[in-house]
Amino acid sequence: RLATTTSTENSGLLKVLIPYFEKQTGNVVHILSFGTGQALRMGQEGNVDVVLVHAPKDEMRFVDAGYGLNRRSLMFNDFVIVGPANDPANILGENNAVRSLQKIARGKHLFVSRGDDSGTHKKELYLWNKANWEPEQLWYREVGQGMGRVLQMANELRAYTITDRGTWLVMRSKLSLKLLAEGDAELYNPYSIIAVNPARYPSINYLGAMSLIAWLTSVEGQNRIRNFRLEGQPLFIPTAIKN
Amino acid sequence: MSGPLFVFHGIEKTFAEDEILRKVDLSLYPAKCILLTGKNGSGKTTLLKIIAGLEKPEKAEIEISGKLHCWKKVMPIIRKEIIYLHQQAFLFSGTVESNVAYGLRFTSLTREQRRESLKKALERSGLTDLAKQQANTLSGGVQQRVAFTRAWILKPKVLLLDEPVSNMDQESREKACLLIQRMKSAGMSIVITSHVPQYFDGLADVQFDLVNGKLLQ
Amino acid sequence: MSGPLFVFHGIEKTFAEDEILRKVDLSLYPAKCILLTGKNGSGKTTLLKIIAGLEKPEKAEIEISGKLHCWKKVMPIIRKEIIYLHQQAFLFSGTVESNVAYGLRFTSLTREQRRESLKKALERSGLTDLAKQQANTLSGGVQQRVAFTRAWILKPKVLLLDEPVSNMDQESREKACLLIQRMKSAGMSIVITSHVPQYFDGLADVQFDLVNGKLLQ
Amino acid sequence: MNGLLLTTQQALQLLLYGDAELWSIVLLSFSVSLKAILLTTPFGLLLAFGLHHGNFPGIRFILAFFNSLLSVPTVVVGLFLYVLLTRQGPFGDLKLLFTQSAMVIGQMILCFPVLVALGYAAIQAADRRVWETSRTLGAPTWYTILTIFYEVRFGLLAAVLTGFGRVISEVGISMMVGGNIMGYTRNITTAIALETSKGEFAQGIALGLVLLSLSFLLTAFLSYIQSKKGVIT
Amino acid sequence: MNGLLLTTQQALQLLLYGDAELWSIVLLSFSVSLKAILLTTPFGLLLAFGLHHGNFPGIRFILAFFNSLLSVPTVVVGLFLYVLLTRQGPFGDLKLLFTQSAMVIGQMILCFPVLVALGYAAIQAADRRVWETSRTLGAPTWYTILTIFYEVRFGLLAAVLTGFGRVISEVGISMMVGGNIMGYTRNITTAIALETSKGEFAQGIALGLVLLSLSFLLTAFLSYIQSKKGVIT
Ligand SMILES: Nc1ncnc2c1ncn2[C@@H]1O[C@H](COP(=O)(O)OP(=O)(O)OP(=O)(O)O)[C@@H](O)[C@H]1O
Ligand SMILES: Nc1ncnc2c1ncn2[C@@H]1O[C@H](COP(=O)(O)OP(=O)(O)OP(=O)(O)O)[C@@H](O)[C@H]1O
Ligand SMILES: [Mg+2]
Ligand SMILES: [Mg+2]
Repeated sequence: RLATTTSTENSGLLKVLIPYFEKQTGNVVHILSFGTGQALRMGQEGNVDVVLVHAPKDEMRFVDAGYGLNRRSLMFNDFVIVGPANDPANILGENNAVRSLQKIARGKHLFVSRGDDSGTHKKELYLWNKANWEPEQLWYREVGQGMGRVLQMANELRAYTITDRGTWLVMRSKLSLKLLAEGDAELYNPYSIIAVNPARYPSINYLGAMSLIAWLTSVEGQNRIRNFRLEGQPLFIPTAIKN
Repeated sequence: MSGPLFVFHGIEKTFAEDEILRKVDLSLYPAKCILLTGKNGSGKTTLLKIIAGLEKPEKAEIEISGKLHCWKKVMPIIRKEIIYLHQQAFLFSGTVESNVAYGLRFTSLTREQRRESLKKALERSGLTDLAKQQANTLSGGVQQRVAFTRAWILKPKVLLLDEPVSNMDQESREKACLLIQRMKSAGMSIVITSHVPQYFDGLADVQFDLVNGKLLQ
Repeated sequence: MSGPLFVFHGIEKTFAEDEILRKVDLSLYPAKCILLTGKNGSGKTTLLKIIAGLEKPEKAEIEISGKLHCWKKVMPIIRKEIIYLHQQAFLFSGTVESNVAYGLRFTSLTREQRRESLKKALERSGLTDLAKQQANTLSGGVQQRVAFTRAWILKPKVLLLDEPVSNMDQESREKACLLIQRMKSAGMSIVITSHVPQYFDGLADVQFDLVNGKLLQ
Repeated sequence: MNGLLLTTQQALQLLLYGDAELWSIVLLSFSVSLKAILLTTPFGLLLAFGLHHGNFPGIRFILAFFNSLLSVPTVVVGLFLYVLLTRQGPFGDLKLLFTQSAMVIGQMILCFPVLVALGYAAIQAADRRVWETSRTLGAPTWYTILTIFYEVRFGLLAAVLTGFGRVISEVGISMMVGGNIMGYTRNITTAIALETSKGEFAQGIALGLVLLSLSFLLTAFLSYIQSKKGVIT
Repeated sequence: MNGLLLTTQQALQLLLYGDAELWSIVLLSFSVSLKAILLTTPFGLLLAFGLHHGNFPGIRFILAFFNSLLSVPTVVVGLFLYVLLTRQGPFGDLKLLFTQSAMVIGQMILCFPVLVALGYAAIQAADRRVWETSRTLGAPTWYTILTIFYEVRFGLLAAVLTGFGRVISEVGISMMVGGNIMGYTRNITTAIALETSKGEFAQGIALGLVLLSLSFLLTAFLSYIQSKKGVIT
């Protein structure tokens, strides 16, 4: 059983990858998609065998506390800042994420935050922190929902938001938002896969978990990740095999 | 003798291909009492409910001051003058008092008059002691008395009583007859159904027997 | 004369500080009919319901073949022998037939016997034509006849009839009396309440008047 | 077993030290849902009454329809309303999306079928003589309707409480057209959904217990009032 | 207006060309929820009956409690069950988490208060003489109970349908203890939640319409059967 974040599931990547894995190894994978915190919690309590998430700090804590083993970084994609097409904060083409946020805040332009402790939310808070800005409720809307919904709300409210590229590509056609800022190293979004520690829960299917990790980090798995296309665009850059 | 209040012409009613009433005519005169008898299931209740506007006839016309009207059209107007008392008394949940007072709030009486009227009615029916009792704890005969009181207190032009005394003890029965007699004198038109016509011997001005959907004198 | 079936001793019942029954004693003999009279609200219905096990007395003992038992303990056993007929008849939703047959399925009769018994009972009560009619469309008197038939068809040892004929026409009333007479001869013990004792003049072996919570002969 | 005890303890502690933010969320929940149920009740019950007394053909189908509306997931109602209220939707100009008004409207849609279906069930159980007696004693139609409602008040209260339970516990509509915006449209259920997605199950259960206890107080209060006003059974 | 029309059209198309996957999801929904409601109904109605005829003190509070349980969000029930069923929870050894059985159990918990509260409302409306007449005619207790249930069958059917509506439309429990695993525990509502989170509103509404139409068929069928068995109003 694999617990993953909703955004990974929604990008459709796993639907493409898993059947190959299942065919080759004969293992059956059940995919459960939750928020990041909930996914890690499912692992912590031994209800799933392996987790796939993107929140490096929480992952470290998860492993350090002895809940997980074999954390392998798998791939990365990146975050982008999107906003209304007329771009009132004028951040189009900006390649410094912190400066973009400062511009939005200074103009008190509406900004929608996920506010759900997810990897994306943590990244956003980290950037606000770096930008030295304390968001105020007047223009900063904390909505506590998944990425797709946040994009829709930003679209309705004509607001800015930070999103992962995968969800953005999936949703783009339904939105009147525009991609405004990208390419900052700060916007790097690494995904890791972690097996749940079988020493804590003997019932864990550790072998199955390890074979999934092994396959995803193998040359074939990594190639398949690289070749995954969404709307004609590559989405994830595999990172397990250094070349 | 003054003319009739309402004359019902050609009442027809069929239940599931059973012709219960076949062109029944009935005149209601003020200060007159009609006694209606008939076998079980002959249609007495049905007839009274049609007159009271609670059941729809297949056909019926009503003559008022010489003019013929369609039942459906004129019923909403005249039903206010007609009160029907159910064969099996039904009391609203609440006290005896609230039941008896139910219809008074739709009259033009002032609050003071209503209170007075209620008090007098309870006294006359011997219900004063029970005024605050919940209606659903009353005995069968007392329920019937309450329902009877609730009806006559409104002094309608026409009062239709469906087996009004079937569960009353002898004393209440006699009291009821006395009350009916007084209402008659006051000009009300009264129709009573009963399987014991003897009770109303002195009261009734005319007795009809409902047989095969027809009224026989 | 054989001994009594059940003797009820010292029945006491109070409603809201109102002592309705004060140490009432009543003996039920086979093949005897008791007529119970009393004013409205005197407690006749309450007494019958206690005897039938449908209402809890404050105190009561039952003597069976010379032995005294507590009401509470012995009631579940003897209630099978006792049937109470409500003052205001209640029919289950369904046809006349299904109502009359209701109690038969709890007897030891075979299916064939039950059908036979049902058919005979409907005939005797003059309900054969109405067998398939829905009970809630019946007239008041016919409902009472159906409830009466539903009770006597079971031939209980004790039959408690609460105003059984109040809504029946004369013919049905006479039929009912005939039937009660026959049941009495067959050994049943019968208690009837009525406000018109004359109806049961030839039937009743003894008449009690319920006054102030006491039975007077 | 430890996990369960711990979680429950945490939940109860959160209950006791409930801070201002928590209580503003609770207030929002109740104000939105009470508005929704109070605004809908008269219409729902009147329609239920009309269906019963109208007695026209096809009534069985209308009832089945309202009954099956009870099976519609709240999020579908939310989606439907969203499509109507979105900028490019037919009512986009009203700018209702992500407001409390939108939540009230959505919850009104949600509890309407409950009131009709259960209101009908309560009203059909009334004795036919209630109507007849009331009319023949000269009561105008509206008073007769009130009388019938009073006679079956226990069933109607159950209908209203069920409708209230349905709207106060729903999350799909509040999420879709409210948006779970902190301090603005976040109510108990969307907050629970958020805590759950964070893996903060204790908080989720704690909020659930807050809701349960307040609803209990409300229900007990209503049934107490009712018992003051008359005998029930 | 175009957006709405388009979405509806898409939804209807999806309905018509429903593929195997869609129908397996639908079947799972109905099999889980029907199991839950059928297993719970006898207990819920019997408790409702017991509460009414037991007539013991404090009954008002028990009823208020069951009524307020209607306000508990489904996800809270899901969380609660999750805490029980998780590996280190008290029933972790049963390995029920993320199975259909867990969903059935959760939904049983969910519909139980509905059946008790609405069952009680229906039963208390029954004439006292039903019980008395049945007993005095010699019926054993169980048959008397059945007789009362039959007399108030319309109200009880409404209770069961409301309970069914509550479980088939819930998503919190199915998500928490079912896990929305494709082909295994994904049902209509978790599928709708998934589609919604992807922004595929058309699919979401389409699935909602599937659910609505099937529930309508079920309800209409039940009310048809009922009408065959006897007069209702
Ligand atoms: N809704 C109905 N459907 C079918 N038949 C009905 C309906 N209502 C009444 N009837 C029939 O109409 C006939 C007349 O009934 P009604 O109650 O008027 O008789 P009644 O003269 O009042 O008898 P009773 O003396 O027993 O009160 C009865 O045979 C009854 O079965
Ligand atoms: N649940 C109750 N609570 C309070 N008082 C009650 C209750 N049930 C009956 N009573 C009272 O008990 C008394 C006896 O009632 P019961 O029905 O036995 O009288 P009854 O002799 O059958 O009268 P009737 O001839 O009118 O049928 C009545 O005064 C009634 O008000
Ligand atoms: Mg009659
Ligand atoms: Mg009596």
